[in-house]
Amino acid sequence: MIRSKDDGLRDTALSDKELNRALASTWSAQPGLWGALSTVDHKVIGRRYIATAFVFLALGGVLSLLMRLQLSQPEARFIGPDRYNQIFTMHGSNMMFLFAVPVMQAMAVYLVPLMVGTRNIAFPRLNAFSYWIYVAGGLLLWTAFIVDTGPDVGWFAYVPLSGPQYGVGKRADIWAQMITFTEVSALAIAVEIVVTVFKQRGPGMSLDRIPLFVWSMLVTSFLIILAMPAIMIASTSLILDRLVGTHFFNPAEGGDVLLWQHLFWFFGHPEVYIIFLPAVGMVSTIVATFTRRPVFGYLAMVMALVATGVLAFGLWVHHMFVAGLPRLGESFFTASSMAIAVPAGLQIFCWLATIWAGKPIFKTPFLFVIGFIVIFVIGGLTGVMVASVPFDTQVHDTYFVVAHFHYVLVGGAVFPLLGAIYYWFPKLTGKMMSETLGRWVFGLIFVGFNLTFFPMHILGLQGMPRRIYTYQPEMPWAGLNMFISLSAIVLAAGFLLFFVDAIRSARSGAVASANPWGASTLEWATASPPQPYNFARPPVVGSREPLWAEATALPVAAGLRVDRRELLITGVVEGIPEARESSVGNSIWPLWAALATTLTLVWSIFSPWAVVWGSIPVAVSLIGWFWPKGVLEDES
Amino acid sequence: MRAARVIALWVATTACGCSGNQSALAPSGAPALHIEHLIIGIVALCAVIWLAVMVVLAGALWRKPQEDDAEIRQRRLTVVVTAAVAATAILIAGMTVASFYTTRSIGLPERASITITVRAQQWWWQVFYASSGQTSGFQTANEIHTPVGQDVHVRLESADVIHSFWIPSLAGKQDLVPGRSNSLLLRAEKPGVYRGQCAEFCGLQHSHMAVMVIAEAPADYARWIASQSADAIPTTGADVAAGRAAFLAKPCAACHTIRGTAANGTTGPDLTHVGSRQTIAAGLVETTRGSMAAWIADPQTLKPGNNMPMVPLTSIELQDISAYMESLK
Amino acid sequence: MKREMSYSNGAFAAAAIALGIASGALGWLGESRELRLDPPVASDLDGFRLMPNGISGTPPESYFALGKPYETDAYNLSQGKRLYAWFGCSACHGDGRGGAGPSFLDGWWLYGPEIVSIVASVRDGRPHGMPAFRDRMTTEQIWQLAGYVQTIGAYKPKVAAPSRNDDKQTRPAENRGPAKILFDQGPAGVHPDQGPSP
Amino acid sequence: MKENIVLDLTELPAHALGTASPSWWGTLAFMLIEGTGFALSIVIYLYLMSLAPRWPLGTLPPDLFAGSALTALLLASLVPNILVARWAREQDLRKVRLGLVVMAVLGIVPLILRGFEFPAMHIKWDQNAYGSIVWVMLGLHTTHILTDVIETLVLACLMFSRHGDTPRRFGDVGDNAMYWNFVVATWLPMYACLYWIPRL
Repeated sequence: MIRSKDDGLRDTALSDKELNRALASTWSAQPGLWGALSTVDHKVIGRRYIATAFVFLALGGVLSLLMRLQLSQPEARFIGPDRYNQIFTMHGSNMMFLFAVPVMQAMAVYLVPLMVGTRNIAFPRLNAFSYWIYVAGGLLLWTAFIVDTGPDVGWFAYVPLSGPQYGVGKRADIWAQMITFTEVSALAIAVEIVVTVFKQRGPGMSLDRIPLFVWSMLVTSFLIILAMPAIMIASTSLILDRLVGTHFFNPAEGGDVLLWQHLFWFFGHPEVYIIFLPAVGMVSTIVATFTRRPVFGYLAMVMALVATGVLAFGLWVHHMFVAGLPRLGESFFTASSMAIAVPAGLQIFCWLATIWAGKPIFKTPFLFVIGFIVIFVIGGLTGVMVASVPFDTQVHDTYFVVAHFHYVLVGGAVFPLLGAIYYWFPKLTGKMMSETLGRWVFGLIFVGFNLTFFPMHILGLQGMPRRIYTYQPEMPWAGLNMFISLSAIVLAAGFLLFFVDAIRSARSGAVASANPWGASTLEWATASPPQPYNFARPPVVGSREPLWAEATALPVAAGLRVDRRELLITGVVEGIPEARESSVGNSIWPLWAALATTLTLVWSIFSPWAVVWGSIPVAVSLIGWFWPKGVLEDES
Repeated sequence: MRAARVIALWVATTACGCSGNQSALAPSGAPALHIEHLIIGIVALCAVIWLAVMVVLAGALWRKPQEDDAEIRQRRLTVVVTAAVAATAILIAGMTVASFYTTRSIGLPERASITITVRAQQWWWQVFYASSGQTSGFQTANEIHTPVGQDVHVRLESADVIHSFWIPSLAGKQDLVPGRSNSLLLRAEKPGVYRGQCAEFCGLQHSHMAVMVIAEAPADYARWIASQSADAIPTTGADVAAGRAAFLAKPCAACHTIRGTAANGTTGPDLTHVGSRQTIAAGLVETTRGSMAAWIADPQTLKPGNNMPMVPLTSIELQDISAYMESLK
Repeated sequence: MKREMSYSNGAFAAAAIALGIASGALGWLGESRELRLDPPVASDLDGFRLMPNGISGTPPESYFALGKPYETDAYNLSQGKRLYAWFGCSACHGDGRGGAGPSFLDGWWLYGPEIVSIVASVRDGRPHGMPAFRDRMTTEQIWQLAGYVQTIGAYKPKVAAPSRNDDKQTRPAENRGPAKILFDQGPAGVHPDQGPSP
Repeated sequence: MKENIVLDLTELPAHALGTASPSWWGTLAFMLIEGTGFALSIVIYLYLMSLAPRWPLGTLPPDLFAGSALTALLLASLVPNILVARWAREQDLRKVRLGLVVMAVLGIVPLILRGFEFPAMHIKWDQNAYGSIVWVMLGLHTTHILTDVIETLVLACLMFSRHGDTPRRFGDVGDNAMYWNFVVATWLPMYACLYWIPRL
């Protein structure tokens, strides 16, 4: 091993005050617009990501209110079928690809580096690129929708309806290309998280001391890495079928329409766990903090996460139980789909045991966790129901399924997420959210959610299919639909109040201390909000709950350079320091690369030649991105 | 339990049928009855599980903290959690087995004596009855007749995109997939009109793609087969004759067939006995002379995006054609 | 906190710029669908003027007011493609390369490539075997079909041109400019059903 | 929170090498993503084959020459590639420069051979589903060769510039060599699938 001479300024040579000043000048972004566009600080990008994802949540919520308006009466004529089909497709695509997955990854982008005690995420420029490409995908989808070219084929875009013959115009292409944008950004973050967790943990943070949220994001990232290539291949095949006349999904020329469903759900089912597992991590974190004790069964919890991740790839056929596949194969998927209830149940029992043993503190984040358990257990149990083939033949593609996946996704992911926002808001902004408003928000959302979605189970069993823009007066569904539409207003009021609280608190909330909840994980060891360099010195970890173990002083390591961006590389298993490593500085090139990629992808909706010509600006921007600029970070 | 009770309440209030049952909770066919038993069993069991979890949650939240020995508590919790996981696994296995036996009891469609082919199109159902004995084969639309108490094999095909054939009161759903052929077993246990509708999103008018299954006594069924396989009945009355002439002269005949006349279009439903069907336009409206006229006059307002064009007709022509359609019993 | 604000301002500015660019790029792409043609508009469309020799002419004003939907709108073109199959056009014109009737792909329009000429051909028929569809199709359908027929033979594929059907393939679909591909390959290409590599 | 210094990092190297380096792990993660993509393309190939009445659909099995020559060439390129990786570990600038030039050439020649593979399939992408999947598989792999060639060329330029002689650059060369091994390794199952399965 070659020790090159490096005589940079070390933190050992500085007083605390000087150290902070030196680190600030090394790690800060430039001021102004240019700085905002070129920053690679994971906290800035993470916050931006979270805010953007919540904007998409609000937009998707408006769409759902439009749907509820149209469905409030039979044969209503507020919205025609053409627009309604766009609206429900947009709602699903927006919530899955622009809100749920990105917001979970965004939380990880912000929190994981802090929780493992490092100074920036691995590959910070890729992180910036991923945000820009995500925004571009979102803008593409929403702009198309505004000009009446929104996709109208459902969020899983089954061929042949989305195919070249029946997916008329550019609407389905917009959907397919939006997939490419969001998957590129999701894959990029997954790689960053994996490498950050593997190589940048604080010294002493062995695998069995990793916080559960970080574990959940690690498993999620692997799910993304293994699942998203399937949807990339599927959407590319779809675009090729539509644009240059390939025959992947054309039965007349040897293709197959069910191939799409296999590819889509091979991604689509793990997608549910990609959304749900981060939420599990959030719940574990919140439960531990508000019961003042470590989550019961750490090892069991980690094993449950991994088991869920593995099983997630063995369930996809349960979305295709009525497509006409062989019955025997379907029975296998019934068993595997039911089996995933075991790790899910295990986690629920561990949380219950933690609460049982502890003394709960009923703050808003914890209220959301209680709501999560109440609602998610229903969603999980209806999941067991739809895993049964005969049961599913009656409820598949009905409002029962609509109710089921909202119980799972809203109950299982959005409730923990809202709790997580209340919980980490002080870290994100340095301000506390309002406890009073928080209770109202929780109450309205909890009541509104159940009143809105529980009756949908009944509608489904009464024969109401999903994705219908209207229904006839002679069907016995009108009363419940009106009830649901009115309840949706309550739910929407809850979310509105949440946004009001968040914006108001960010401006003028009570100032938060470094660790307002008395939590145990490392993100609370630094200021709220943290300095650009996160930690003046990397914390040394000696236990699973470092801040509870060390009540007086934080053990830290010293010896990193402060005149360049430097962080600590540790071993994968034990977290033993291996090297100091530079972390790249701010750069505008990720933005250029994202713009070049956007140009290529949008152009390729119209012409296959876009891939050829578009690759030139992409290559140029990537070379600009990686070309050494002769700064201290290039040294070794 | 809450769920079960609420559902039971709703069954009680709604199952007493409006225009044909369309509910998984009001089964009248053998497969649907088997599935209903499974549904009720699983829902009841799950409701109990949910209640149990809620009781534990409430207990955990409002329990008075006790200063017991941490180690003993830990061991006790471990035992309880392990037992709960084991119970979960056992319940899951039980439900899997129950599900498997229900699948088996539904039976194989291929053994049925009667075979009907349903070919779904955007946004209506084309139905083929094969020739048998004395009667020749024929096609109809959006309405299937079956004899009570007999297994009927429905062959499911699609002409364009994926649709899903679903008569909740008779059986679970099955997709109609282009390039593939699927099968479904129907067996109505008592006479009645069973409504169903497309359950796989298929485009603009997915909402208005209903199908009626009319189960009747075998004798009635045989009579129906005989009348349907015959050509259209001869016209009687001046307005009907004028309507027939207008129908043949106007674009109508380019898309619709009326057996026994020159109208032999194939893109729209066969209208040979349209007057005998309970509804028109795939369950959109009941068959009356007035609804017929409204539909022909402006199909794009009633069912926007469907493939029936608005044919310019004088009001006399419209009345005559409606009268003719109604007469096609 | 000052700096934080400038970040979010920057993000908003960037978002606004990007939104502007995106809307500009997509604005012309609007795909609003008119599912129901008003009867007065339909009868107005029927009243186009044709040159005395039956070749070329002017569509009515209302057609331009609608934005030439039957030539540029993806939904109408795809409806036209359905009608081409449903009304048996392929019996004489094949996949567009002709048969008993003339080809649409050889760059030669007997009555000119204007849409009114094609509408007139479909509606009123032409000598040597082209039947009149006046009594078998509505005005809207005739215009939809005419727009599609014009698209088959376009040398530069229209942005809104239909893609391939889920059928046996006999030639590249309209969105790939089959007329140009087949012309480039000459009358007897080795694989007349193939286009050049993308 | 007060800090309590318990660990001294001053003696640590200033750059993580080999498997310690984040970029090595990042490369591995991207290989996992792309490997999944390749595997799925083979799955689609086999799936379509299982549905087809005969295979290859509507044409003859592909001609072996171009694909086999390319396979042989890719396998041969592993030798200089592994040498480059070793020289990069030894931080031997002169040999690494030479090796990168050789590897650039060994990247460009397969691209030329690939140009003959497409016609050797006897089918175009728009003829049937068999044509579609073989073109996509070939295309997918071609983009990987192409991107690695470009990366090799850029690295070669870097190594001839003043930025060349640092452990960080040598680490990049090592990662690039690993990626080339991946490109070759993924080709082998694809080669077997494209050229030999139709002959079974």
